[in-house]
Amino acid sequence: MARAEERTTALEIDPADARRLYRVMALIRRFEERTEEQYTRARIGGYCHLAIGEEAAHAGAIDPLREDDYLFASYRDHGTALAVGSPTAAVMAELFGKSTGVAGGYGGSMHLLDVERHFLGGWGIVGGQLPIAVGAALALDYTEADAAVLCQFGEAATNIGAFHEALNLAAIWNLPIVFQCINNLYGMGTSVTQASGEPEQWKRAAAYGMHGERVDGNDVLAVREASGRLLDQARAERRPALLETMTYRIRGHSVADAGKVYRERDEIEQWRSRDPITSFAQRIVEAGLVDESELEEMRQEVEVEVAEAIKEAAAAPAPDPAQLYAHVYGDEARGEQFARMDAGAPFGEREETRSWRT
Amino acid sequence: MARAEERTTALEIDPADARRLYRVMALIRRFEERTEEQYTRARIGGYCHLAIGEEAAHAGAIDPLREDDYLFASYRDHGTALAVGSPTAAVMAELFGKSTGVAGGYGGSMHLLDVERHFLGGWGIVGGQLPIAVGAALALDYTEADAAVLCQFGEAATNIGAFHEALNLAAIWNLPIVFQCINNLYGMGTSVTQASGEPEQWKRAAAYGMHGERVDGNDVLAVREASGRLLDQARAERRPALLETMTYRIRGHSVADAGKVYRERDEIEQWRSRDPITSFAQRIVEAGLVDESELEEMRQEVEVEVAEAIKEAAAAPAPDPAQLYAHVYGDEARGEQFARMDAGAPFGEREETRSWRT
Amino acid sequence: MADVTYREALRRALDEELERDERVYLMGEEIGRFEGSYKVTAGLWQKYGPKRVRETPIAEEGFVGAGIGSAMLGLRPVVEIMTVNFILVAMDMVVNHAAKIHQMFGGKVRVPLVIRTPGGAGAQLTAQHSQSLEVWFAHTPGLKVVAPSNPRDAYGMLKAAIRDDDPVLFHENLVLYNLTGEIPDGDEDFTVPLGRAAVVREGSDLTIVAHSFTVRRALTVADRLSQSGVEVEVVDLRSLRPLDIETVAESVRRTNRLLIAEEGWSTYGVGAEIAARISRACFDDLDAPVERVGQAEVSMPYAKPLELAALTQEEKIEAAARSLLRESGVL
Amino acid sequence: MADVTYREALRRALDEELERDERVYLMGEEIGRFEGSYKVTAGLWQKYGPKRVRETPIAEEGFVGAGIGSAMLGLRPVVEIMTVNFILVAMDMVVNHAAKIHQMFGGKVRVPLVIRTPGGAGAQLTAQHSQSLEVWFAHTPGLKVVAPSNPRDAYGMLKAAIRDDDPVLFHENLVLYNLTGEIPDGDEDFTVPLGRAAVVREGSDLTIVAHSFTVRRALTVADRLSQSGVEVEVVDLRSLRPLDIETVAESVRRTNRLLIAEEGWSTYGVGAEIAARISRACFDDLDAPVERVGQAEVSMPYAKPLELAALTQEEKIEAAARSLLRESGVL
Ligand SMILES: Cc1ncc(C[n+]2csc(CCOP(=O)(O)OP(=O)(O)O)c2C)c(N)n1
Ligand SMILES: Cc1ncc(C[n+]2csc(CCOP(=O)(O)OP(=O)(O)O)c2C)c(N)n1
Ligand SMILES: [Mg+2]
Ligand SMILES: [Mg+2]
Repeated sequence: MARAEERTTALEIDPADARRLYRVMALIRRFEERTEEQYTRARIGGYCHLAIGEEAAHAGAIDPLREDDYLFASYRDHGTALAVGSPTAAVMAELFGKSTGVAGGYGGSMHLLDVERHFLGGWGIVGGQLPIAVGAALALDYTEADAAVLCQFGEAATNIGAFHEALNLAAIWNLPIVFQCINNLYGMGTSVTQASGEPEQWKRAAAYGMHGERVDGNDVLAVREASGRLLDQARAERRPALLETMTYRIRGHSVADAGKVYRERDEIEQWRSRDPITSFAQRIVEAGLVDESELEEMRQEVEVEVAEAIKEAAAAPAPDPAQLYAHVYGDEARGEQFARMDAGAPFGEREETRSWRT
Repeated sequence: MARAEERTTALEIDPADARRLYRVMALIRRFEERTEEQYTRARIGGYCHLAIGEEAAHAGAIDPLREDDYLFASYRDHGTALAVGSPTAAVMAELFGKSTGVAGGYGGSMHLLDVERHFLGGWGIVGGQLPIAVGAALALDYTEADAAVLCQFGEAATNIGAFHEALNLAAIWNLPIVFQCINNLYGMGTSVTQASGEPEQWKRAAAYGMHGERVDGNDVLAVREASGRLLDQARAERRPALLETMTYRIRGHSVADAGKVYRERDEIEQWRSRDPITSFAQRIVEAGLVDESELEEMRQEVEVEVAEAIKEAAAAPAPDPAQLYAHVYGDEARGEQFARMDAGAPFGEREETRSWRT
Repeated sequence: MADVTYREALRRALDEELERDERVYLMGEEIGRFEGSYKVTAGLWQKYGPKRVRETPIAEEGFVGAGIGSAMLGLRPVVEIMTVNFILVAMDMVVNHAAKIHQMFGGKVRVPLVIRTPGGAGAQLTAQHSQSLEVWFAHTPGLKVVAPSNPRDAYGMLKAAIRDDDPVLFHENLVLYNLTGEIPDGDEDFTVPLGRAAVVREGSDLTIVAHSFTVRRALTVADRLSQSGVEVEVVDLRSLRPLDIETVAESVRRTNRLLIAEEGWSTYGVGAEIAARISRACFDDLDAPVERVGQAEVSMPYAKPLELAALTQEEKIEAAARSLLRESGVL
Repeated sequence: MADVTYREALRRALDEELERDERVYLMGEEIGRFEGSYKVTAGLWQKYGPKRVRETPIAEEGFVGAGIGSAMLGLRPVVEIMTVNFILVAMDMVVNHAAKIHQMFGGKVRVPLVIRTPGGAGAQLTAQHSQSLEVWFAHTPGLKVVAPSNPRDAYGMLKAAIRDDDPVLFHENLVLYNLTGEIPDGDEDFTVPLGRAAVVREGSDLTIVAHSFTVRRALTVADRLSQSGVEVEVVDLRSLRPLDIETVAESVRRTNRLLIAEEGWSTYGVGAEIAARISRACFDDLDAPVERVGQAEVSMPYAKPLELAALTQEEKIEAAARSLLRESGVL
């Protein structure tokens, strides 16, 4: 049970790593800023939860994932999707509710996914993805795959029963899973100290005989190191772990919340000054891994990438209402069973010809 | 966070205490033996969970309760009811499903209660009573009562979400409640080490910043001391606690289970030799608090008491089927609202005169 | 009479009941400082403090249970579940516990608990945040279930629910919160009894039965049909358990036609029960079979055109009404 | 053909599917060493080991979720919930997750999960252990819900459910486990398709519709009425979602009378949907209103006389049938 809040000191990464990590964080940031703007322009609907300020926690944890690993997230999943490499345009198209979106427009902001890249979703019920991620780890173990699951969730999710049951199951079954608690200090307007009897979430792992640790979630390298190490351990030794990454959401809970009633201005400012992207930029420039012009170039790139994504999303077709019933049942071959209950069926919902008159 | 498995050394009780504790344990034992017999004679139905072997855990924990305190239990609640002082005949009558039973025959073995003595039930969903007990503690705190709640449950109940949520709420709200985990090593056929990532349940309190401790649950004085101390602390300081009492159920999970497939004979025998009643008897006799003849007298007393209870229960009237709808809604005054949906109502269930023909 | 929103009507009922009875307290996520996710409890935390307006962690099973336990000891908790979708993690407390306690324990202990929670859809909240599950609770003996459609009923029924000695599931609706209407002023003992439907528009050609937000839709449809010379009577169920079927039956005896509209899925939905009872009670009065219209039987999709296609829109209700009227020779 | 119990039919289906497909595994409380609370999985842990027959702690939300996650990765879990009463702590996983995944994620991922669970009452298990909640699941798009009433259907439908690519709620019944009947021998690919009702007894005077254990009761009642010269047709729904209403309608077109019997509460119950659909589909065929009979609308009490008074006993079904037949001039 180690508590490791210290910064990784030496920069044991190569320039390619540095560039990749910077670029993905810059992409998330820009994507989220433009998303907020598109939301206010009503091109995006529903709930919309931004990851601004939490880029290092997403990018750092996801970077060590291998092709065979699996990833789960909460509704605050834009950063997750971008970090795992889902096409920016398809992510934006999903927010726009277009058929070119990652979930064909059926899911929206909270329910991104990318089956090809083993990202199995953004989920909307607090804590709900944890048992499901445990099941994915069970399947990996069942098939003796050399792979692990990374499951992200907020610190407020640790107070719900599903968290407890999921961690206990992972522990007793020795499943290959890393639970990443993205502690941004608040669940909506409720602070972690108000909601959790033990506010240091990593310590709760002990209740399952599980390894827990905490890292600075605004230090992308610290997150990456811990995530990589714990995923390795999960794959090789079938030992699950709880990784708490300390960060802050700069914006409100969702686009609808200003995020100011329940937080002091000072606190927000202080965290703003610890921006995960600018601090990382400074470190890698100082270490001579990249120079400022390369960073600028990447910022330009992501600017264009996001702008293109918006353009594509705006131009893409909306799903056809005729497809409303398309995916209710997976077994399309046996859809015939269901057709008889559907709208238009002789004994089904409305609109049909009246059997009682004919 | 203290681990206290040591026996209380000096016998700091007076003869009256010794007699009271012995008598209640002897009563529970005899009650359960006769209950088993009555069950096989089909005078008791449904599920029936015996407390044989666990008498000290019940009697010791409940003994320090004051009049204003409240008590909750699981379905394994016969010992709870007897320890809190519910009339033996009314408890037996409930098992017989008679209208003189503690719940008028509506509850049965799993749902005993005694509102007068603040025993708020026997509950059937594993873990379900914990959040409810927290609510009782909340009410005590709300009304600034100098009182606390004792909530009993099995060790297998610690793996369900309700346990986690309940302990967390009690911790953050500083509620006057003692959670008594009666660890009898098995939840049905599943051992505690198989089911719990951390099998020492008292340690799980740390996940809520709560005090936890473990005592020998077959040592009625150790249980009584810990329960009394923790209840005091709950009343005076509004600090909840988790008390784990280590014991064993000598019989199967319920009367329908022989309890042998999943346990070694040796294990059962070993625990049988640590019988909580005979070991207590030996101690108090050795300490000169009571003599053997007094014990024998008490055994005779409880023998008669249980026999009388059976006789009374057998003779008591069953509830009147006409009372089937009696307690569905509490607000009898406004029952009129519901009468219109009930059986016999003009637009209700069956049996009425047909409005469509008249 | 004051013109207020549905939200304000609820807030005022809570305020007055908190004021009136010390035993009443509120509990739920974000209902304090944050003022409620939908701002129903605005200002109450400031006014009554954290004891009477208790903010909770995300632990619905836990705090619904805590509400039950405190009610058993005589308090009168009003628990907010942020939206009905989240009550799924607390079903055990609502149905296995709250609903059963009074009878299971032989009438020895009561549970004067109110659970307020909004259902409904229409803001692209997608599958996990767009449900209307009130029929599940209406199926459960031991619970009372109400679903007011306007500020006056919201105000009067919430007060009645808080004063009621049984557990009440108080079904609100996300789309209704901004609706305005009159509520009585200065009568703090004004209540609307649970268990009574209301005829909210009179008409002779067709009865439309609805509850919650769909009542508003039904009224719109009635106005539209009126322009085609058809007079629709609209019955607002208001209460699903107890169910006031006589009021519906009386209406159908006058109009001889019934259409049931609901926001949720109609298969095994609220309308099924109404249709079953009315088909029987009005067997000789019906000129055409009872018709139902509800949400498309899908998990609510995100994209706006799909969502619109799934919702129980006015267009669908109107089409169903017209078709029913045509079939039975009125149109 | 072999004569086996309902329990053994289920066990055999599980055994054969475990044998056939490596991806199939079982999960639940006490299903291993203990052989299942109702012994449905007897011998399978010994035969297939703890990986294929996974014992769980008491954590229904957790292990139903684990079933879902493993199904998303291609396994085919069969999860046992000891009795349906305990599914209340897992409703969120069943309804907010399993049912919605395929559509919410745009059809990109499937959930081939089976949840087996018995409902029913009659052994004095009291309020928290005596429920029949299948109607809740039948109300939920994305789920399939079946409720076989005999060993052959139990055997064939469980195999079909395991081979189905959607989440299936497989409703069993405590009282049915000991019922015996024939199942096909040696045909390991025998399945009974989900979504088809069956006429299990032919008759011309009255149709009784039921599912699960109540089908047995209906057959008994039919035999009794036969002695009064009345021939009852019994339709076994078998599947609640999809619902095969045509088979019911065809029967009612022949008999002109319908009684629905169910073990659960009838208000907002399964019968409400059947009554609503048949009252419409057979509007001109019905000689009397559709009648329903179900459990008394109470939390099941413990005492035997109360329990008997609450259950949907043969006597109640028969009385309802006779009254319906009398009203429409047959008796
Ligand atoms: C069971 C449940 N209850 C309530 C909600 C409403 N809700 C959505 S997000 C949220 C806060 C979650 O906070 P946290 O887990 O810390 O994640 P963060 O939003 O900070 O990323 C709440 C209460 C929900 N989605 N599910
Ligand atoms: C939610 C739920 N799941 C399953 C059950 C079935 N069940 C009843 S008792 C029990 C074992 C509980 O063991 P434990 O908590 O250790 O208490 P003990 O019986 O040993 O006193 C189980 C699985 C239940 N009642 N509730
Ligand atoms: Mg948070
Ligand atoms: Mg135990």
